[in-house]
Amino acid sequence: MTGSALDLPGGRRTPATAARSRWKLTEREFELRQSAAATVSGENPWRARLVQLRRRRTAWWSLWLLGLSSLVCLFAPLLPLPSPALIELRAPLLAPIAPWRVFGTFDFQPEYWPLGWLDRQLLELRQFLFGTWQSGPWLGTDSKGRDLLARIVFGGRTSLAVALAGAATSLVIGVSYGVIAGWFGGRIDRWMMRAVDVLQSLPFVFLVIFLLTVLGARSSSARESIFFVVIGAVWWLSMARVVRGTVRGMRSAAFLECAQVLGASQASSLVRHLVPNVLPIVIVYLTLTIPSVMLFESFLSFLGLGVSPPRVSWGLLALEGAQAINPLAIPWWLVLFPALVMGLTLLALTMLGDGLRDVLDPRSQARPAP
Amino acid sequence: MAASIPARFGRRLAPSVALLGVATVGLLVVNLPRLERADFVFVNGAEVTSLDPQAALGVPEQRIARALFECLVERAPDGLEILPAAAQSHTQSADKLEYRFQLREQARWSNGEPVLASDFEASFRRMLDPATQSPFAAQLDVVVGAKAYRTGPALAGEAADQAWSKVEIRASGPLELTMRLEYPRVDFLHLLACPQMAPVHVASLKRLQQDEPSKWRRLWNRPEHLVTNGAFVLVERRLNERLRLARSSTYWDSANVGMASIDALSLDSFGTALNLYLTGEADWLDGNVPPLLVPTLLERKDYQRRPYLGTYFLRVNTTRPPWNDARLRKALSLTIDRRSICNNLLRAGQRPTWSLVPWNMLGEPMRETDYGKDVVEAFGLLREAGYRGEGAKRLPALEIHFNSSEVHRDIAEAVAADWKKTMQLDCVLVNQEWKVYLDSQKRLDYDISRSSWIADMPDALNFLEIMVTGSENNRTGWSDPEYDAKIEAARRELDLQARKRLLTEALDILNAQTPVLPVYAYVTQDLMRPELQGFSTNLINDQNPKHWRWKSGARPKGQRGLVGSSTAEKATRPPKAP
Amino acid sequence: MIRAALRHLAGLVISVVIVLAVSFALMHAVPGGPFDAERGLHPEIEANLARAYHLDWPVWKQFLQYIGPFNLGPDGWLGTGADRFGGVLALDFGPSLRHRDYDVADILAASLPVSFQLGALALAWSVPLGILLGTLAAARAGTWLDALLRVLTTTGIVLPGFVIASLSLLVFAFAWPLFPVAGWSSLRHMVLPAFALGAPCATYVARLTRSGVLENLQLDFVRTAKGKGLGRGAVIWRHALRSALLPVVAYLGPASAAILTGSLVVEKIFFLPGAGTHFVNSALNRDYTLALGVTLVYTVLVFCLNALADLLASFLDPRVGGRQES
Amino acid sequence: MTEVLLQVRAIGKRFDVGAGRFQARARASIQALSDVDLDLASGQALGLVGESGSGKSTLARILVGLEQPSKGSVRLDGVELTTLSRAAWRPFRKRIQMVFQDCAGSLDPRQSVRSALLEPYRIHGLYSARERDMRCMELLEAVGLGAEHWNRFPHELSGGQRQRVAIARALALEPQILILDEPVSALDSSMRAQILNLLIELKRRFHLACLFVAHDLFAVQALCEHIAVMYMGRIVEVAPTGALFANPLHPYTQALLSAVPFADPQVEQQRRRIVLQGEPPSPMDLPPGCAFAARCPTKHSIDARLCEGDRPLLKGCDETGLRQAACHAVVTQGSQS
Repeated sequence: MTGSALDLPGGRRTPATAARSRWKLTEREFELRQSAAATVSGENPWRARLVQLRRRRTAWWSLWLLGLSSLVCLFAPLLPLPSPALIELRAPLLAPIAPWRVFGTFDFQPEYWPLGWLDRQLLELRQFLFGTWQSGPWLGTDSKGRDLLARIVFGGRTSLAVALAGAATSLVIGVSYGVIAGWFGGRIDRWMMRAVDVLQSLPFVFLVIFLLTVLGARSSSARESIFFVVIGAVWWLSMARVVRGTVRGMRSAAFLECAQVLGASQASSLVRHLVPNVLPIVIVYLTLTIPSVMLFESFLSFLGLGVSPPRVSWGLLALEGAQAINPLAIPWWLVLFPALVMGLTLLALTMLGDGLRDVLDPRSQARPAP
Repeated sequence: MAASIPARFGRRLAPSVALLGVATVGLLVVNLPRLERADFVFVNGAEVTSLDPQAALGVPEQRIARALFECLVERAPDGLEILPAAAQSHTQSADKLEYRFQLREQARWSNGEPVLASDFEASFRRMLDPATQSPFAAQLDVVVGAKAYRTGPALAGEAADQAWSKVEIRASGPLELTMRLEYPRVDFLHLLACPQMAPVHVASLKRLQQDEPSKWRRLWNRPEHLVTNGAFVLVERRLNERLRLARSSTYWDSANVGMASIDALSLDSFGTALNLYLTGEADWLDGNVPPLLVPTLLERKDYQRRPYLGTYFLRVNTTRPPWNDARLRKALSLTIDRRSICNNLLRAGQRPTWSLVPWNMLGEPMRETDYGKDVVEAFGLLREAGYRGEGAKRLPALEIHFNSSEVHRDIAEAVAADWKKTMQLDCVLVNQEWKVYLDSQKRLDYDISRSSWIADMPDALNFLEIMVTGSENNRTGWSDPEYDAKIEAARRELDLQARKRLLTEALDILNAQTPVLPVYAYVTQDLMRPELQGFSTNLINDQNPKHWRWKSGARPKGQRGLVGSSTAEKATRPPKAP
Repeated sequence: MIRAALRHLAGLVISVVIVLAVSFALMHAVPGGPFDAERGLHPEIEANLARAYHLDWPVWKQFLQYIGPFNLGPDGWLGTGADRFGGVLALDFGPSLRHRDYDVADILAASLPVSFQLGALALAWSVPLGILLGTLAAARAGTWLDALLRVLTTTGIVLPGFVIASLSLLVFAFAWPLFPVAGWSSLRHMVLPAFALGAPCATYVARLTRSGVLENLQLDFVRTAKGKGLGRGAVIWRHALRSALLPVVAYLGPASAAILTGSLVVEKIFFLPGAGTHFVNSALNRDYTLALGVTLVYTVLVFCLNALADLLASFLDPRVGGRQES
Repeated sequence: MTEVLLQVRAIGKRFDVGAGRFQARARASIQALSDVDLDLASGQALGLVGESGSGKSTLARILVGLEQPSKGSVRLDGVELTTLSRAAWRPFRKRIQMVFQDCAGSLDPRQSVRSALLEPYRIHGLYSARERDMRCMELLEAVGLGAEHWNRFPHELSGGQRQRVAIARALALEPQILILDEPVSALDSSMRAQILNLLIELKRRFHLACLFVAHDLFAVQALCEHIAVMYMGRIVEVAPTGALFANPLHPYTQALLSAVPFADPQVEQQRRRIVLQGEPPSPMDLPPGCAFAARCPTKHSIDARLCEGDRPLLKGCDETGLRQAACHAVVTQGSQS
């Protein structure tokens, strides 16, 4: 090897351009190769994870369950359910009646809180499809005669929306904060993390009460939207920590330096390389954030700072149920069903989070899946 | 890192040691002395803000003040009559301006000192003193010189005595107290029967102030310092848990006090209170039963309901167009289906009311109309005002404010539904945290705001007074000089018939103008052991714990929970005299 | 070590100052004052009260007076004569504006031990049980026992505290009257609250332990131990569990914070005279001094608990302790 | 002589260590590079060899702007590079590129080969979409990969394949200068030979000027016309490859060379092994004299005080000036030879 490789200076006679022209492909050659390349599809890391996720049955079922319940909640006005806001004081506290005994009635009255445009359209479609038919009190009714099933479905909307919005807010704040701290490092990082420490030791109930009262006092209808500001403002802290840690670990990664040598700007390497690589851990974290946001919402309901009536949320329903428990009268369905639905959803989210962590967490990639 | 052997050993043991430590410390850190179950345990609602009767603002505070202190006069347990209390008798001058009270010779403070007229004088002086910041000081404005004294500068020493000499509250003898009014008031004795008019032992207060100059304000109503003249003494106070009262051995009528000890639980959650009651750990609870439970409770013998001098009403912000138009306000009032709210929502026997003064206090017949007709009448008013029929204007959306509570929310929802149905009026429900709600009411920053008024004296004037121009309780922006004049006249009117007429006329004005939309009249709801006797049944639910007693042999004992062993006699031991 | 302690202390001081300033500003920005009530106060009396508590001052001045042992007003913080308020720096939190017979310090002294006891009991049962269940689940990973424990331990996380409390009340106080429904005076009173409060913590610890042990079982030194012929049980208890406990210990800081927050719910349901109640009520009542006092104490507490958990973790793990912070 | 493309003059680099939370100023600093001069001529390869920690990688990183030198200058066609901002660097990226040692880390795990190769064009906005694809395909072919790797992701490639992709990407902008930072040291030996052959071929075909950083002489020997040897942040010897192997001047070079195993067992047996005694000095506290003095086997043959007290400078040792060494002993030798 030594002899042949040790070229004398005379060996590099060929001008650069000439050398390159020899490597030029013709159109035909290129197309041939392109079609050859098309036959081989690399295993996209994302798709690979999806396949791995599918192998974890609980996580996969959880995903389906969540998707299904989100769909149900999203299209709630379309379903032939009784109105969740219609107070029927003549028939309060009906115990659940099995569908095979009372399948449905023709009593539907469209009484809701002010609905958005999309929901109004869905409601019209529902009335067109089902007329005044509505399902029976399959899960019973509450103390004001409102159908529990409908309330759970519509409450799910609020809860999921609050949870998603809260998680999204925490995502935006947490990721940008963490990326900035991790990316710039040094003194900026130190001070930013110190700030997080301080904020984390701040008892945030005040923050919540403050924001809910000050902001909620003015615009009543925007209360739900205040929720996610508040919740995001509280929950971004640990997200920021996690992201910062990941970014710090990745900051010296060779492929970022490569990008710099190739001439990429800071912003572009951030967007092109850092964010996609931080994303998995963020997703894992997100699935774990959503349950805690939902629990927090129920905690706020407990303090009387939850969603404003006549809207409902799962937290509010669970609270109503918990408060209805006393040794004299036990309307078990009021606590059982909301707790069950909430529990199942959170369970599914946690399971999904677990599955995603196994699949996405770079730490676990090294070892084979058990 | 080379760890020495002990360090490694420690590391292995550390978690278990830490946890054990946490557990033991946790168990040892607080050992609440157990109390023998009191004779009588009741749920008193939120923690009392103060034991100082001159600061006794709410119902819980007033109950405790009643037990600890005795006023000059008191109300009969089941009526409006005035009975002697700390004063064994009283006389009025012919012009009804001067009152003389004869105190009891045998009355003693809990430290053994006699209850003297000078104590009452000092106590009233303390109440009027601006430094005391008593919220009730203004109630004595009718006494000659009182207003000048309470609004004057805070003085000390000679100058203060000088100023006080102008106030006509005087100990005219060791056991004789004289008070002189600026104008006669028919309800003056009722006022004096209110718990905030109870005396405190100013002399011991002053002593404490000398001994503990920095902390006396918060020390004087601790069990070891509080000197009382009522049927009970304070034995123990656990913040946010309970007040333990015991029969006072120095009370002049101690032989007739029924309960040896009473516990007042500082508990405002109905669910927990009900749990305690049902497991025998509480003997009485009152308050707002969740409507959900009412049907269940109605079947129980120990669930009692009585009329209560309280009105639930909605304030209308009369400064905001178009609601400055009385016809529209009237229409709002007419289209509330009160009967449905009472029967379907509240269900505990609350009465629909169209008047701010509840329960026919003025003898006016309760208005019994049918909702259908009312709605038609409302349509007429709307048409008149141009909001119905040809070219009608559209009513702007309303914001209904209420403080966070399920019942308030339900009522607001029901009212909103009624208005939507009848007047096509869109309502936005605004759920506000309590203080924010109060603030927006105070600043007139609302359209409709849920309110209620509970009388502290069984008198219609007490309700009507709040709507007077400039009253801190008006909060609607409404003002009517004629109404003000009638109320002012009624205040000074001694003839009961004429007074009633004046008040009725004022009420008519109010009803015509409708700055408030009355909804229903309150009932008290009590869960109480049937064996309890001496329970007051007056309209303002003014309980005097002195009269409570168990039917013979019915005293509950040995209920599970709360039973301790060691400190059995502590509960009944009277505090030592200093 | 000393430098680390100093650093913690500096962080604490900064946190406290920021927390106090923010809470003070927030509270005064929220509408409504401590003396607002359904029954309105006579304007003169209201002004009188405001003057007595210096609520008529600008907020910054009130804050300075609250913080400092200096005297900004003619008579100190509280009105007349010797009855003045020293300020936080003098460790005087002032009088409560609502519980007017008490100083904030009195209230804290009365209520914190209860909360502390409750929290300690909750931790004392939940952490060992969580570790036990987690280890058990890991040892029997993949079996029905694991699945059962997994469902069980997730339930504790997904149910709101008040649901757990109400259900346990329903079962163990009414349906099967083992324990009293409310109150705080004997060990039996403490069982249900400690259970309701500790349940989420136990489940979380169990999950942490399970994943930690499973992870460790695949590590080299554990395999070596196995290779040496140690039994599976011994391997798990002596080797895998020990290092798996690190995340659990690290979780203790946040856990204590969560327990402090959760005690708010439990105290309310079981009628316990703890500090959690004040936390919400003081804010709702605009009891400025009490609210600030409670906030201050909770901030210090949370901070110290986190620091303590750090310390414990570094004590347990030579790697953490030996590593210099970069 | 061919034109000098890249001129490195008097580059020094200090790293501050121990700047903590409470110390604004560093407690100590490491002298990673001091007074390094290099010239890189077009189409020529220079090998830079030294122990790990000798500062060679730092130098490479300075050349592509990943580090700022503490002093000295790097000029490309007379333009000073060290003071350029990240944005101002961009036009020069097309002329100078780098291949990293860590072939696993230098590719983004979430980027396919195709998008990794497209990235340089995207950054610099060159060519149309189709042309980019075409060029990438050419590049792939140039580094010996086929169309079947087009859509693969890094985790599906072997180490050698990854390094090929990295090389292809570095060549995408058709640079004149390629900095190779230990491109083969992470590979196993068969891979290493393949990649080296590829580099030799590419260098010739693309007429590249290379700086080949490596820790063993053997690797650079095949590719480079010249070799520079570094010790403790200094260049101790520069020589044409053949001359260096035939007659190493600096004692350190001799020691290095003696450690290279020869394929011929006879030669191998007869060879004198120089085993260095002692530890290299701490980079935080370099001696005033020759950094190698403490370990130098020849030191005792000359004036030890000179070696320990006076830092030897890099001096020309033959008539052409192509051979340079920094050793007090060598200077005397050189004058004799």
